[in-house]
Amino acid sequence: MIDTQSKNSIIQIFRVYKKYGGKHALTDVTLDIPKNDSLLISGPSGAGKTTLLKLLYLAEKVSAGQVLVDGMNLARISRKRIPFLRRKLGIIFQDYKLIPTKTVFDNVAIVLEAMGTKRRLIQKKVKSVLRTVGMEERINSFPPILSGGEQQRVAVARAVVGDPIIILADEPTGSLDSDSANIIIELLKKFHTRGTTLVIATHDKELLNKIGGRIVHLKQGCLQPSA
Amino acid sequence: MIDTQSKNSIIQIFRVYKKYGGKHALTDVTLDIPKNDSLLISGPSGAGKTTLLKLLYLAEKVSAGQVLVDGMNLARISRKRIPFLRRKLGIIFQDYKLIPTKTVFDNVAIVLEAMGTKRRLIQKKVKSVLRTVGMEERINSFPPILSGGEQQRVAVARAVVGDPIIILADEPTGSLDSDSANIIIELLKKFHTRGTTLVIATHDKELLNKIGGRIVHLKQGCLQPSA
Amino acid sequence: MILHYKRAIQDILDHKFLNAVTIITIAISILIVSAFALFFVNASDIISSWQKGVRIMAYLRPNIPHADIGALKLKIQDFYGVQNVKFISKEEGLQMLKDQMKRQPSLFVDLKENPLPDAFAIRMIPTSKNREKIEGLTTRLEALPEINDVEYGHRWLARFTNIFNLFKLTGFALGGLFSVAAVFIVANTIRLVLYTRREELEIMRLVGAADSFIKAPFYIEGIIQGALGGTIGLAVLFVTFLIVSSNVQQSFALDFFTVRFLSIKVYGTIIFCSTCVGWLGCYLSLKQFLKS
Amino acid sequence: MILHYKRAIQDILDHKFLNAVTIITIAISILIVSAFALFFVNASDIISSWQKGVRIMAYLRPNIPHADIGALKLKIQDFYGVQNVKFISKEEGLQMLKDQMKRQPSLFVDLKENPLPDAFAIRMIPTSKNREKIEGLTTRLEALPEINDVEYGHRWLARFTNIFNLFKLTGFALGGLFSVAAVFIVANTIRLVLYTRREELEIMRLVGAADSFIKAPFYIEGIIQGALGGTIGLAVLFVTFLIVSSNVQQSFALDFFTVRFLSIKVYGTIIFCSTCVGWLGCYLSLKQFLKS
Ligand SMILES: Nc1ncnc2c1ncn2[C@@H]1O[C@H](COP(=O)(O)OP(=O)(O)OP(=O)(O)O)[C@@H](O)[C@H]1O
Ligand SMILES: Nc1ncnc2c1ncn2[C@@H]1O[C@H](COP(=O)(O)OP(=O)(O)OP(=O)(O)O)[C@@H](O)[C@H]1O
Ligand SMILES: [Mg+2]
Ligand SMILES: [Mg+2]
Repeated sequence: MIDTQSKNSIIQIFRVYKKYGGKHALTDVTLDIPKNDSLLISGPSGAGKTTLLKLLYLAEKVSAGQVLVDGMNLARISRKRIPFLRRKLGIIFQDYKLIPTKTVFDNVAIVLEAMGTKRRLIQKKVKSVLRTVGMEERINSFPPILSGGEQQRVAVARAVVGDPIIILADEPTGSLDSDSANIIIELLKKFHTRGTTLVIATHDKELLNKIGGRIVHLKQGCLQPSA
Repeated sequence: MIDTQSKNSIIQIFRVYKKYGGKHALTDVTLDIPKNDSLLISGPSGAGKTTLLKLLYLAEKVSAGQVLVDGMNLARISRKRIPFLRRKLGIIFQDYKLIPTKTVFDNVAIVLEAMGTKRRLIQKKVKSVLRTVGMEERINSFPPILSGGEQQRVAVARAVVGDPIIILADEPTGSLDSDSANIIIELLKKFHTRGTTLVIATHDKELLNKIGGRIVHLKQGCLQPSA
Repeated sequence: MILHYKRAIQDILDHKFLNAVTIITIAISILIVSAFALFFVNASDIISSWQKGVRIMAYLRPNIPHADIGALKLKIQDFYGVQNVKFISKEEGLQMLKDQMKRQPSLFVDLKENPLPDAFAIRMIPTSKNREKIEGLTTRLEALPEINDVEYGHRWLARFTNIFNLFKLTGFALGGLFSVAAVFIVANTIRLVLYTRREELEIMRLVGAADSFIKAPFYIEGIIQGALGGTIGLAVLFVTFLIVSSNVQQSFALDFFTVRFLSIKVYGTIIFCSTCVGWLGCYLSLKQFLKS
Repeated sequence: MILHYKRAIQDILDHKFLNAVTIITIAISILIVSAFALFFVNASDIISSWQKGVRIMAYLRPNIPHADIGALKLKIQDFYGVQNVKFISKEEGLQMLKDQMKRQPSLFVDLKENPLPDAFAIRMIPTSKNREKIEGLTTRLEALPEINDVEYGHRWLARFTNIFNLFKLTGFALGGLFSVAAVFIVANTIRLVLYTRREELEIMRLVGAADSFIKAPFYIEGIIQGALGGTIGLAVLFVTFLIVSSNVQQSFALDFFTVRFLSIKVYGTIIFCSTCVGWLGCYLSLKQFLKS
């Protein structure tokens, strides 16, 4: 049914509800994201932006409704196939989720290791992506001693190192000054031109303006009619 | 020597250097913050803003130089007196530093408990401050399930609940949409008018403009001559 | 104080898993130590009951007047290490010998008169039952003019006493080792739990909590964990003991001794120690994690 | 595989504290279990050496021709539970009795001829030394026409055998209890360590790592920890044993038996088990923390 809506869709969200205990975090959300789209989800604090992204990478399950990502119905996907789904995604988490006991290099490399990339290629790729985000000097540091912005840049590097077909970015420039933010924005744009689909949750107006793309508004879990 | 510079200073930073291992995080920083000042520290990612604040609440020690806070020389303060220093400060940490296993209420209340406030007063004060930041509904939630912005608001609540004489705010609105940010800005302003000294590290231009006050720029650990 | 107590309770509820792990670890440690203590106490009991069999026979010269025997008995009674003295007349002696050798009755058929002397059977107090003490007493007995000859059990009984002492010694050593091991394990676990929570400790310090304020609930928790763990460990042991001992006593028909559980005093001591260990583990670990 | 191995090594280096805690816990647990095993093995040895003293005396009817005795001996030798049979002629028997009762030589003065019968001294194989088996054998012996009478040690020896078996049983039970306790403690500690690292596990899953990829280094670590912990525990035990046993053997002059350490086989088994425990602890804990 939803499959037929659009052959070009890479993400389809259909009448999705999400409840946490008694709290409604998402109410009747329907979204169709075509391949190579750039979708910006804005909305105030607690609107459900992060929750919506979590549904896409299966950190949370929908309470009702359907989610399809790259042809996979997330309600029916088996436990074993979840890593397979996640390797298609590059996720920038709002709280970075870096492993504190691993170096910056290892934090980024783990994505490639999990995909089974060759050791030598990993070295090359990780170094190159860290150079892009301006973190090549801190390659052997551990995340807890990095500044907030530095941690965020490592998180971005990890998200893009595996050449994902979809990037889910939750507030990717929240801790960055505008110069650093611009570097990240350029990076995301570069991936977009290469064909990657972008889904970005943010309340940063600067980011909304700069990155370009379709903007949807969430408010208290409901998708607002686009103004 | 530095004492005589200004009788009205509440924070004096004199020729301070901070090295992390081999890395210079702060170089020859001198700053004089009068009572009831509102100081904004801006600068790019990794400039040393957080480090500067850490020196003020003694999470880090200076490598060289002197820091005085409310008449206390932080180089000479005894271990036992550190809590005494910190109770004068209200600190909003960049990474919030909420205790994940305690409820929002307990996270905020702990400041008052540590000061020895009466149980009934604690109830009243905590509820009131949580109402101000718009988190009264989540009073019994645990931080990990809160959204980024919600966590930040709790962190702000905890910083101000003890009526500190100085507020050290590290990126206090980084995770907030502009409406929520305005609430926090109003709150900080209210404290400022009551006589609290504000020291705010941020790269958010909106915040810099809205909150008003003296702005200093940090760049690679050096204080830039004010433009 | 009430505040800290409340905070401790709250904290236990907030960290059910960590507290459960600590309490289980303490309980198991106590179980190991006290199970061994129980085993050891009962084994000692049994061996002691055999050891009671060790007695010294002092044979009298013939024709000691009956009147002197009472005085002699009192005299021996006063010797160091003597628990009690029993007079065995030659008639009783012969009867006992006949009972003992009833398989060879032919041995006694030809006897015209009782060849045995009168004797004293002397039991020693248990603590004096080592070879040296027994031989010391023997020498003193032999020095008495009325005593003709002294015999003390079989050689193996003397050796047995040494082995019993060795058993006791290794038992105590092992008990000590187990106790130390238990303390280590518990301390280790508490360190691990506090390591898990070190960020929380750090946050509390950063918002201005004094070290004593941070530590107080942990101490209370440590004490509660220790007491609870100790009680659970002993309770498990007691139930196991009841089940096992009733089966054992049935199937082995050990009517001659009763397996006993630890005394209330030992019980109390163990729980007290376990409480101390809980407290101490917290103390040492907190010291480490609140250092810098 | 090499990748996982490298990751495991890296991981151990990254988490020195947690690994140290786990290894120490395993070492202590192994120490407890093997110390008890050592104690038990040696205590059993000693008791066994006494138990060897238990023998059955079968007294022959008078006037059995000397020629038949060889055949009879062979026959008894074949009985179930018999270890060896020794013929004791009546002359030897009398001499032994005299030696035994040298304190009452008067008893033998009046003897005109040797009143004792010929006899067989029968030792049983150790596993058959319980009261039922002994009595079974006794009955079979009594049924032989050549045998007049059968006597088996003193009553206490039979009782002693029962107690020895009880000792063995409780020893095994206690050993089992200790092993289970050790497994619990180790599993508990590993759970705690993984609990500390659950966020890390979660992050790895979120960035697309398969469960097997996440688990592999932990398993390798578990095995390394188990093997290392076991080895350290046994090494500590061995050193302690060397120190203690040399002192004990001196001060107790126990020349009649030598304290022995665990055999290589037991040693190997313990390390193998400890490795398994390390692995199993990881397996179960990982299952829990990777569940949802
Ligand atoms: N696991 C959870 N259990 C209960 N409530 C939750 C949980 N996760 C999120 N919520 C609630 O759901 C609402 C939406 O959260 P979400 O994180 O999606 O907000 P958001 O739009 O990302 O906000 P922000 O901009 O502050 O990050 C919030 O009120 C939050 O408290
Ligand atoms: N404990 C530490 N050990 C080593 N280096 C550190 C440590 N803490 C901070 N640094 C480094 O010092 C520099 C300054 O860090 P700081 O956190 O002060 O930056 P910041 O101005 O707050 O940046 P941001 O805006 O990204 O938060 C950074 O390069 C950081 O990596
Ligand atoms: Mg969010
Ligand atoms: Mg910072």
